[in-house]
Amino acid sequence: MTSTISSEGLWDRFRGMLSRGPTAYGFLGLYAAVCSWLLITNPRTSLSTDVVFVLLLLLLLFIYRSQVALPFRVGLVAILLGVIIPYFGTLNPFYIDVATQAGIFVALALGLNVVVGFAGLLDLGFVAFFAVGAYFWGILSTTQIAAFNPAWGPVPPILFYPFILLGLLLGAITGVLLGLPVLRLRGDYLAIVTLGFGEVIRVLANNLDRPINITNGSQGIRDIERPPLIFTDFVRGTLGWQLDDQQLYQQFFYFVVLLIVLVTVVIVSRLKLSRIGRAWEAIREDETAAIAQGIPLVRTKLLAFAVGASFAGAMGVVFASKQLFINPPTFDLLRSINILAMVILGGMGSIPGVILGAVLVTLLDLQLLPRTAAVLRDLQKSGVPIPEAFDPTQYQRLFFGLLLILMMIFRPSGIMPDERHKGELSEVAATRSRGRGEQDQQGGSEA
Amino acid sequence: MALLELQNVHTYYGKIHALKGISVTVEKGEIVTLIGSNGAGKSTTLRTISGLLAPRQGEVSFKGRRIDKTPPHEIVKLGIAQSPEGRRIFPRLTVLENLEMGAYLHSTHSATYREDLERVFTLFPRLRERVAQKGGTLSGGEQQMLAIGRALMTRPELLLLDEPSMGLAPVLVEQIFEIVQMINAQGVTVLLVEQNALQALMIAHRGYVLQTGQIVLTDSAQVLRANEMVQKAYLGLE
Amino acid sequence: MALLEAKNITKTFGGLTAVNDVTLSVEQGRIISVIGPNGAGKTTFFNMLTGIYKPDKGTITFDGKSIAGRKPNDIAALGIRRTFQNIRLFNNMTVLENVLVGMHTHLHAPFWQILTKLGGVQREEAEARKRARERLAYVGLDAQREELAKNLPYGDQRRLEIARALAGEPRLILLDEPTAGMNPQETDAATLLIQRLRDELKLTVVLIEHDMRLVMSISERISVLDYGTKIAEGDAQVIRSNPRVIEAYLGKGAAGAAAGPSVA
Amino acid sequence: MAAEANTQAPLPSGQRSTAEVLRTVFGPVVQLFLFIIGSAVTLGLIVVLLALLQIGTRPDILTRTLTILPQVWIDGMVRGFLFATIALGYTMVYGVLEFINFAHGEIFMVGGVAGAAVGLFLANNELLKGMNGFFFVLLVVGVAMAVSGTLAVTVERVAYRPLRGAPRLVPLISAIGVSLVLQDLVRLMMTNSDLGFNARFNTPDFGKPIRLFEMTLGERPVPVILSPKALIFIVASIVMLVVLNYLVNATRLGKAIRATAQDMPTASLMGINVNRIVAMTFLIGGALGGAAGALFGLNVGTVNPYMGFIPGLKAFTAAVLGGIGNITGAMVGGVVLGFLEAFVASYLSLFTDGALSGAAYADIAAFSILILILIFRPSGLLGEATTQKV
Repeated sequence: MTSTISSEGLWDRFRGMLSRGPTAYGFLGLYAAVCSWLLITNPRTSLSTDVVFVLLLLLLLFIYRSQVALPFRVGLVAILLGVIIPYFGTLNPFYIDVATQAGIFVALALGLNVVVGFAGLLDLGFVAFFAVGAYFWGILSTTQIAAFNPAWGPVPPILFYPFILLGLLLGAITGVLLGLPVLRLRGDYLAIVTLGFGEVIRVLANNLDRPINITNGSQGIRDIERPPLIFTDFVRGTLGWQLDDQQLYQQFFYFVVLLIVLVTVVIVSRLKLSRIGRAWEAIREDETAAIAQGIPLVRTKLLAFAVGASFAGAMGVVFASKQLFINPPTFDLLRSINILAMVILGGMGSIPGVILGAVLVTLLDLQLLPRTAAVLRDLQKSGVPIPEAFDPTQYQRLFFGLLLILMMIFRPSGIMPDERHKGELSEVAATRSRGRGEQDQQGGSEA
Repeated sequence: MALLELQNVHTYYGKIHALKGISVTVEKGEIVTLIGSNGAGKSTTLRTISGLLAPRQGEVSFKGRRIDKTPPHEIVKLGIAQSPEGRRIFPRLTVLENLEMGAYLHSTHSATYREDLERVFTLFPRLRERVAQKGGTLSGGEQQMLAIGRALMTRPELLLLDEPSMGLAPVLVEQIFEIVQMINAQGVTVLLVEQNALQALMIAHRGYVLQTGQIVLTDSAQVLRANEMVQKAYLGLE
Repeated sequence: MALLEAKNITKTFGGLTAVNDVTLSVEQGRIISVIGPNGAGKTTFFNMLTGIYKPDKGTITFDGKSIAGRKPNDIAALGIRRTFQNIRLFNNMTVLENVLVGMHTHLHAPFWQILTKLGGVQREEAEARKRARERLAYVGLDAQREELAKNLPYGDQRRLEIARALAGEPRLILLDEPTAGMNPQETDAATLLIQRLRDELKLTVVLIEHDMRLVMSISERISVLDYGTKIAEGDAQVIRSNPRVIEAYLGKGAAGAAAGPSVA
Repeated sequence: MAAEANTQAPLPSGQRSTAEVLRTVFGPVVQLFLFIIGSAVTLGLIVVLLALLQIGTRPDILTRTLTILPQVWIDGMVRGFLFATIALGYTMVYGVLEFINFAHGEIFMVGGVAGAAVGLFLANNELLKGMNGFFFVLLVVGVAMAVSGTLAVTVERVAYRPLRGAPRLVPLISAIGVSLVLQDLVRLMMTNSDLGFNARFNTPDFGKPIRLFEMTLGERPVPVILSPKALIFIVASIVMLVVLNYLVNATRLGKAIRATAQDMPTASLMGINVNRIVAMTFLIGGALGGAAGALFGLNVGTVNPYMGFIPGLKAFTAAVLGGIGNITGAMVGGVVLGFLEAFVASYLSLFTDGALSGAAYADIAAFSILILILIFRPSGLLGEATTQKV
């Protein structure tokens, strides 16, 4: 007993040293320097590089949690995200792609977090808004546009930038259109209806090649335009970096995504602390009491839907342009659940938590599973009895499913929970194995 | 040996320490009342006895048998019935079906079932008038009668009554307390939790006063009625 | 003219008439009580006043405007606020935030201001916090403002519900069993608070209550509901001696003693 | 008071007469048949009307509409009973725990796979050829019920029971997790066995399709065919529905289930072991889902690990359509939805002259119905309107 207490004390003191005072500056600086040096001197894709890359991302978390001066923290993060990772990206394109993907999902997860975490509306079809944005740019920037009028040609690629805003708007409109009819529904009904909506969008994408070919059906849309790079001359000429187009585009999308993520974080955290955020929270807590305070239920929920969906719509445009190719299976239910898993893993309602969740799930998807698959293949070769057909990259459902179940049972509030949700969900443990309904039932009929 | 005995019982709701070492005894044939303000732990005590909550520490025994780890449906079989707080009628079952649920452990074909039913209808003639009505459509007073009747259908030796007068019109409160006395006269031991301390102490033999999860006073009902602190805090007498 | 006027309102739920042709008018600055046995339709009546149910028949006017069938949030915005029989706080929000939510209809900073933190939004927010703390201080909860609502003791939760209702700067406040589950001491404190609401804040109060001591001591007028119908109306004296009320509600023993503690 | 009591009708006894039992058991079945006939007739009239509207531009449309109508009816019945049997599982669990057992579609799928495994085993051991068809169906359905029932109980124990009392979304998310895990676990097992991803459902020869009658429309006679497998499906479903109705409405277990559904802690105060009742509910719902899966596989001919998802979703829609928590409602909802889908699937292509694929838009139709129902009649066709208590 006593030993654990003193070791805890030691651990706390150790953590304190790393997060406060001069030791913290030294620790964070050294950590950043070592990781960066390791990455840049050894950029080959390998297990060790994976580890260093993850450690570098973890550093961001440490910086967030530390209590050193704000300018130092901001500066360090800016160097890491703005210089180290992009530079490393020119040496090894794989990792910057991982970072870009992670960024896309961070924005999506933050959007879903507004709906699920803030307003408490479980949306299982969130990817539909992402699809709408992606198809929007996909159709209008390619020859698919001829479906509407044979005389029309694709929009000029430079319009990519305003189209991000249009995607935002379109996402919001779609969110409102879906929300209008269904937001009167109770929580679990809403979940199923949104799931149905997600499926409907996918089925439409799959079938709207007839009678007029709008989405090109299951073939998907190819050769989606990327915006012209306006800074090519600057990079190649002034800076003298000899990067090919592919590398330039990677850098470009990395920074676009980073920018959108930053804007998203600012917007989401301001909303959270405003009268709107409080209204969402009140609705999540008790709809009847909220409406009795004069909060218009449907309008407030619609706003959550619209805000959440708008991020997805904007990211859809970026995603389509980055991938060059989209097809219906990209936007299936699994993707929605993927994003939901990010929100839940990180902690519903908690902005840093959701960012962490999104990064972790993306890493799991893009790094951990393939890496495990490689390890398993090696084991199979050396004669360990693992079923031939078992390839972890093929069993994402299994892993996400397990993740969801285990999180719900053992840590329903997520890794970095929002204080509120923590309270709400810690009651799970308390009421476990006893009958339900202690709080929610009343007898009597004051009819 | 006491019929029911609680020794140093500690019960928690999650992290909240609701009962902080409560010891209560109830002898056969008594009416014992627990009084105290909201949140003092009165209902928690009853729920701990009936098994809806498990004590983290301490012992509950009934007729000499430990029951603190027994699930509620087993405790009912031993002869403890509870009329829960808020009455908790099955709203979509009829009055008769609600009573049948009370007799779940006994066969509805047996003669004793008919006797039990007759006893309930004699105590509560109103229920006989409403046998076919859905529980949810009864008035508050009728629901309370049904809740007590349903508990009696389990043929209890000990009846736990949780706030039977809550939210009832004054006229009904009197009736309910009279009936509790009648039930007791028929040989059923009663442990009564009441907000309406005055009425409860009028019919009880003994009482316990709870404050924030602890028993601060226990004595015969008569003595408690005369106690200055009780008068001031719970009886509204100045 | 009366501040609130409910005329001949009726509500049925699938064949069961919960409120039957009830008329009630409340003048500015009064404390009015609605009493009656459980299931008599009192809460249903409140729910119609606050827009949760739409009356099947009848009219409700508040301050000259018809409100029957309007949405609860619109009615709240007009200046009718309420508390609930089973306390309904935002349990996982702090005490202060609960009151801030109560102010929702008085905060108007537009969306773009919230996103940009430009314009008057920060001033409005600071002002709201100040006012919220005043409300909390009024009911005596300012010290607990950072606690989660669910961690408050029962009596404080009831007071917080009142503070939240006050935050909407209502003209009429409806209290649904404000002293349910309170011991006599707490009840006395609550009685005092209700009187202060009227005397100091010039509020009009309608309450549903079972505690006859409270009802008889502070209400200027009492309406008695039984089986959804209004069976009597008048001041405490009239109600106490009304044979129908005695039969349906008070009981012979309690009627005489309703002024003081009842001894059966 | 005493005098009042004496004027009462004779003391009601706890026993029900046989007639009463028969009424509670078969009443819903009769109601179900009324809905079947109602949907068939209504939808039939609608398509005929639509055909008449188009007759000016396409003279053969009425004949073509009428030609396929009986077949669409049969298809509607099969789909309807499919949804109904799965929907029962949703509705029972919802009734007791008030939560959507999202994984129920996978329980259905497991039943189908278990059935296919039995078929494969019999075929591998040369037992299938001479086997009596009736016995085969009994065996396959029995195994599927046992496997799916056990699985459902296990899932409840592992993934739902620890979450009882948590906010509503918590068990729902856990259920989504279970659903994903089951899909991939079964895939893993299937691809590593002789079944393969798309497993054939081996059956003995059930004989030729039954020619119900022939219609003479235009020049040539059109036979109306009912495949024996579809017939098995319909008959087996009806038997299951009747048995379930008896179980829930006329037995002590059913009474306990209803009480547990309404108020769990209070039910335990009546001496009901609520954990056992919840497990029983999952067992019954799971077994029904498993049976539906086996019958479905048998009818369609193949099974795969993802086949439960869409029918599961539709069945949920059916449960909501009928009024979730209401057993008769689930059956009615299933049948109505089945008919609707069959009509959309068959007639959409016909009326749009092939421009829109009926099969794809049947899904959209189902979800649109779900949304419409929830908006305009949230308590479903047979659900009781529940007013919120404040």
